[in-house]
Amino acid sequence: MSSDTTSTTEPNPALRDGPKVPPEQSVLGCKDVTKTFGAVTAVDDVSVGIDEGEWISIVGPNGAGKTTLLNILNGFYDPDPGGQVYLNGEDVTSLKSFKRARRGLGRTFQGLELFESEDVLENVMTVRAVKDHPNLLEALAFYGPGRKTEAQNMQRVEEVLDYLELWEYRHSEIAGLPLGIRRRVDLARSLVLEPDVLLLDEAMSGLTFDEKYDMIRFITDLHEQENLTLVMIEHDLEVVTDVSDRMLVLQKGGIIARGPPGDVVEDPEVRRVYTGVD
Amino acid sequence: MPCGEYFTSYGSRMGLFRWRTQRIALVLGLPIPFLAPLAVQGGLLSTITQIYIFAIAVLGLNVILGYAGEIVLAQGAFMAIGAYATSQILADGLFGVQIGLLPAIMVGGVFAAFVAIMFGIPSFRVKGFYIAISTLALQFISEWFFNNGQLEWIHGGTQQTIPFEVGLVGQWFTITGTDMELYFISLVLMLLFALISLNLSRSGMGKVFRAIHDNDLAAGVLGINVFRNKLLAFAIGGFMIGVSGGLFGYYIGFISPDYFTLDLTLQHYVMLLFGGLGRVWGALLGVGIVTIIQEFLRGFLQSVAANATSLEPVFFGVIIIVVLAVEPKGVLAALGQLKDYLRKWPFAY
Amino acid sequence: MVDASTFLSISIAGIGLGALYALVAMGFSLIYKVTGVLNFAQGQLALLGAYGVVIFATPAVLGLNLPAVVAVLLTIVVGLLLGIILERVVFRHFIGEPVLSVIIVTLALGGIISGFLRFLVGPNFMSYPDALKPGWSIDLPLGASIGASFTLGVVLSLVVVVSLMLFFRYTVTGSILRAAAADEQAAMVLGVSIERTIIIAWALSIAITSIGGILLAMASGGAGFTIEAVGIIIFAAVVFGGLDSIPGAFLGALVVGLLQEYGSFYATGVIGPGAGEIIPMVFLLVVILIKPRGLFGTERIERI
Amino acid sequence: MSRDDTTAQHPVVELDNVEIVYDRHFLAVQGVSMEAQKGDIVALMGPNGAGKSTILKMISGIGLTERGEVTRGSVRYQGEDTTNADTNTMVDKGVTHILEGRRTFEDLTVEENLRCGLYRGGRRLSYSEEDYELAFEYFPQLEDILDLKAGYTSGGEQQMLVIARALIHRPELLLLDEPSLGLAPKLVQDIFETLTEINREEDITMIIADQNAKRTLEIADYGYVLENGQVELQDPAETLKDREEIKEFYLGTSREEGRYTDIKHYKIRKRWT
Amino acid sequence: MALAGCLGGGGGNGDAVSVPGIYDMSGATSDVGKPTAIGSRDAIKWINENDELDTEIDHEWQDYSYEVPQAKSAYDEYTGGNKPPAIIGWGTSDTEALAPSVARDKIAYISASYSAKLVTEESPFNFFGNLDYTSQARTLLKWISENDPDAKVGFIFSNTAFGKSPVEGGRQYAESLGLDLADNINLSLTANSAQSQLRKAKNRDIDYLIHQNTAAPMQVLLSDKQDIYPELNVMGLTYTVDELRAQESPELFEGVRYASGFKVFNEVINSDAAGKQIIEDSFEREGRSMDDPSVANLNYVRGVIHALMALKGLQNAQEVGNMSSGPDFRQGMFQINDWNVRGLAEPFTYAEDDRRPTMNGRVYQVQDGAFEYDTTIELPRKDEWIGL
Repeated sequence: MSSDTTSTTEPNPALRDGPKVPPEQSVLGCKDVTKTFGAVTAVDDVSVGIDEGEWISIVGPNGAGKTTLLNILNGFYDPDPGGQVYLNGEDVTSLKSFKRARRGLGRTFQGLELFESEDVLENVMTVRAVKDHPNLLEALAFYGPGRKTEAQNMQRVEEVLDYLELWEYRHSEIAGLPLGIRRRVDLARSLVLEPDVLLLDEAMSGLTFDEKYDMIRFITDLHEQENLTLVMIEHDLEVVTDVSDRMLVLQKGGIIARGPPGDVVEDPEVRRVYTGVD
Repeated sequence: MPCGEYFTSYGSRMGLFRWRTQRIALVLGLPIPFLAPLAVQGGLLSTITQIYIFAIAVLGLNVILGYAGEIVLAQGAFMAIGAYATSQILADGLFGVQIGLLPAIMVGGVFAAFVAIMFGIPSFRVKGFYIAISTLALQFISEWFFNNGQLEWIHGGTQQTIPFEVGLVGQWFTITGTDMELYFISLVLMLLFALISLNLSRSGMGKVFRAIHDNDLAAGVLGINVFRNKLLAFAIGGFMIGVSGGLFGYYIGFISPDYFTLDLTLQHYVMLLFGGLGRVWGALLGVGIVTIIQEFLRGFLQSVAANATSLEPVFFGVIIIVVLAVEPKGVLAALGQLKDYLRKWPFAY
Repeated sequence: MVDASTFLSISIAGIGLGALYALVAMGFSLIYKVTGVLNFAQGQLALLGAYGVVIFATPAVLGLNLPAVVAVLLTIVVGLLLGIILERVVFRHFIGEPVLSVIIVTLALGGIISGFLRFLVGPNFMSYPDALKPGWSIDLPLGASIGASFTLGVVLSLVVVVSLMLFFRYTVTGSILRAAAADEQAAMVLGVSIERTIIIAWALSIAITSIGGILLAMASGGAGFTIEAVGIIIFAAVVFGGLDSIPGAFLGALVVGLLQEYGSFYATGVIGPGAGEIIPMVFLLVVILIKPRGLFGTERIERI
Repeated sequence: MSRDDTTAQHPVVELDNVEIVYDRHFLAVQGVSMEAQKGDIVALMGPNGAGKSTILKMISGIGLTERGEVTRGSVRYQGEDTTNADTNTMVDKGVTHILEGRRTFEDLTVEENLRCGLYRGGRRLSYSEEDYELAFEYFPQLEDILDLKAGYTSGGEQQMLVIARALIHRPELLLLDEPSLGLAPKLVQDIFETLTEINREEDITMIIADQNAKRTLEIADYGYVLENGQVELQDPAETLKDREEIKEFYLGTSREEGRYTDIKHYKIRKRWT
Repeated sequence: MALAGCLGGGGGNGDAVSVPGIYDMSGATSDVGKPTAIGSRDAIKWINENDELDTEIDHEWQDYSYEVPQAKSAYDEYTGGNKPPAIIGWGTSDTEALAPSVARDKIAYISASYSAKLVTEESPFNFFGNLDYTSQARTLLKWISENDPDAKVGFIFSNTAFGKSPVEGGRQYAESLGLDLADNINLSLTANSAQSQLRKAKNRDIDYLIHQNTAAPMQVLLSDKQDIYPELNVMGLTYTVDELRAQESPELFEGVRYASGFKVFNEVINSDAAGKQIIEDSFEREGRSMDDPSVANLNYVRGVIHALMALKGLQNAQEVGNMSSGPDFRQGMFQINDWNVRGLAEPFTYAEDDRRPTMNGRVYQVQDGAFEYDTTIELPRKDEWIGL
């Protein structure tokens, strides 16, 4: 990345304002959220508001609380009392993660968390199966309606697999696939739920340039065609500055800067704690 | 599976019998258990009936353990609950109405399912080992409960005789509990639950169960109500185990808490693991093979020394450990691997 | 019914019994802490200790008639050896396997041990030699007294809990054992022999458990297959204390011992016979529902 | 180049046409030959799954625990054949492997973590802070957090701890798997600087497999590029840095700013709605 | 082999009469089940060798390890083809599980489960050869009221059907005798310690504790008794003590009183009973030692009695009809009147409406590890006690 522009020495106060959109009205947001694990404060009084159709990147050193923040947003962790989480303008703090997922909050995983014992198709079908709340009686008898939904689901899943260029891998066991494909399966899995907001947790970490390029291509398309709101944790600053509308920098659980990527990376404070001299 | 054959639609992929060989095997194989009583009788018929009865319980265990991945050590307790409920309903009727054997057994299963759900509740917060020991505690509490005379107003007596003469449904189709009747009732119920298990495993619900088994954390974030589905697995599994208990009670004609001990749980684990966790055919195969091994082993040990039969658990313990060390997916998977190996031979990889 | 003297003697019986449970419970926690194995065969290992003495000290089984002290020591040595054999033959193959497999392997192991003992010794209760039936007891105020095997149990379990705590906190080997438990590969690349740590853990655990089994047998005058049940009772203790905490197992066992004695003395009239055995089980369920981590257990943060 | 010709009779590590198979059927590495000379830093580069980690794991022997096996060719350490030797043997010979993913012992304090590094020096019961001197020399920050549980420290601290723990071990050959993964750019720079320093001062040979090819090549003496389990390129680091394909695929320096902004939407497919 | 046996069905050769056995040689109760089974098998062999019956008794048997499913399939094996007239079974678990089946199939079932419930109309084909459990307790209670009428008595038992069976009837009888009764105490079959139980006994000033349980908890009780309440007198029903236990730990069992309807082993050997011949011949034939209490104990006598009951039933059945018919066998049993089982037991009498073999209880006391006969208590044969 280039650094030929002379950086300002003063921290830019515009990057230290609160959330751009009030969390209560945002498509996804949180207000005064803190999360402690025993003696450690992983997320420290963070408020975020994300506008519809935005592409936000979260950066910060390891252990800064990025994944924890994501986990709070999607309900995997409950925030400490006092904090609120909003989805589509509604307070969803007390809603379990599976309910938030059904309300249109998708997510990929840093560690992939694929269902290892299934093949690609089953992985995606499984998540899709949730969409129409499997009915016990239909499941036990496995007749008429059950089979029909099964076939419809299959069609949707095929479309997603096709779009992500996973068709040829659909019967492959997860364990033997290269990382790039596995990351795509993870993405496919979150897409079949047809989310409005997608959280990407280091979806490109460990990928080669080509694989990253493909991944960004898919995501950019989704973003532009479907007006999908994106929240992305990413270490590759190059990617962040190239694709995202805004970025947040987390440090020790708190937001130290937020704003347009170009401005943020030039901020001296951000350089000091994160980017370093480059 | 022949190589080069691919499924053209997901529907056929989800079919019960996907390959022509499987269909042929079904047509040829299904009549065998129905015709078997023509050829065998007495002790062997009784043993096969037992295989069917235990197969239902093992299929139930398969739902909880194989599909949802929760270690439940209360087979005995669930069977006892099913058996006592069945016995009470046969004796006093349900709200005073005689509903007959099969409905009574089903209601017994519902009781077991209810208790299974109660003991599934801790899975809201904990998993694995904790479910294992809380259900182990259930096993001990159940033995104490059914032995406790002061609680007779709940369970209706520590020891109960179940009359052999009873209507199958309501007062109709009266049977007298002969070997043959028991054989066919058990066979039909076993086939029914096998079919249900197979359906469950290939439907969306089965996928959900497997997802929870594989990675419950991710499943929750991806929209799966993990807790509810775990409870559902407990309920379905508990129901099947309870039904097996009710049927077992009727088969013996008498129930007592000491039939439903921890040993039963261990035996069912051996069967399920031997056949292969999460596979219906494996579970059935496991029950059959293990029972047959057991019979031969006992005969063999008896001929060695009078007290050598106490070595039986030693043999089964060794079998479990070897199976888990060599092929944790059970006999069925081992056969599959062998087939794979033969197909690829002589190329190693 | 509640008078001070009876209450005191029941409390002492509870603590004495709890101390015996504590040895078996600490054997469990030790193994879990180091190897991650949840051992469902603790009861049978205790049984092995209890019958070991019978096998070596009474002529009934193998025709041996060794002095009691030698028999006890030999039993403990056999426990140590068994630890090594178990690692070599069984648990080595299950490193990194899912919890389910390991739990079932230990269940199977329990079956093997008790089946083998039944074959070797028969199902009978076997009296201990007189040397292992110490008649002395220590008189306490209010007319209470504590018997020999309980006294030994209290002393030994205290010694074990303190020395294990010091061992894990302050020695290199102790740190290594914990490290190997946390991350086998990372420990291996530091030159740690995982096999050796597992052997050490199993040998120590079985030796401690054997002592527990021997004392349990001494408390009832001889070995019976009923000792197996201790394997279940200690679950209440270790869950309450926190699975991987050795002092937790110790305290938990004392609590369970007390609950059992109070239960069988005061509660049988209320909730029926067998209250003493059932109350620890109910206690276990309550702990799992309310505080599954137990008193001192390590909190595992779930991550995705 | 820090090659010392008088002691370089044998390379520290030498792989000769090595083939590695995992789980008896998965061919991970085929026909790789490479070597690391005494005192060098060798960089292993290549995409994920190319076999970088596998090679390190088979050198240190830890791969055996994952059912990996060298099925053809040979691995030599200091001239000795160590093909398929287990980790204990390799550690005794002076090889320390820093595994991918900052594998601290989370429940142990920082000090207890460091203590585990003392293991190789004989199974000692007593120890003092002097034993940790070498660690504090390079990572003075650790001294302030000795009593903190390793799981509660930051990612950078954890990476330092892991390297420090290995240093106490006094290795002759240090294998590093992805030391920069998931670290802030600033920390990556610090860590790589410290590694260079250690390499110089302590004369420890290093093989580094890292995604961050740019940084790795900066400190390396020699580099190998792996692809699909085979060596595609190998050269002294200086030479490699200038090669076009390296620039294109690993260093990202051949094109200018905005590699990802101009992504053409050339494969738009029908979408569900 | 069991399966091979299954295939053969329950037949046997043409002129032999089949009386199969279902024994526990290796299960939870095998400590007493095994000598009993050996006794029965020895005696049937002796009966066949000495031509006591016109035809051979075909005695197939299986070890069911005290597990009900195995008992059931053993039963189905023996009854799948031609139904035998009688089966010799063993204990609570098989007897009670099979009681409905034998009633349906009309096969007499001789076993050592002495629950008073088994002589009610609900299980018309069950027979045993001892005082029922309750009457064993009554024997001991009557002994107390005759020898120590002011004493306080308590029951201790395991919380199982087996343990509880004598309690209700026993308590009623104790009240009618005017004995001072304490609350019941529980001691689990799997107890490791009886300390709190003994403290209760001590708190309640119990002088005599009547114990219905198996031998292992008895041993636990007696062992703790020495520490906590040595003055207590412990009395045991039939499965709490035998020669093996008494001989192994004489000091524990010293003074324990025991009640039974048949004689202990040494008593038979030292008498001139006709049944002694069976035991002596069998021990000689099998090369067993009379000094080995693991077989040579009262349980062996119990087994011999079962075989003799079967023989007597067959002989009588032949008189009333067909030897190989279950109902005829049952009728045959009712021909038995005042029969002293070749000197092995108190006189047995079976009647259609009262299948209690005897109401005479022999009281023994353990002294120096041996059973010393004390006295015989005669109980009234009250109809209302049937099933209580």
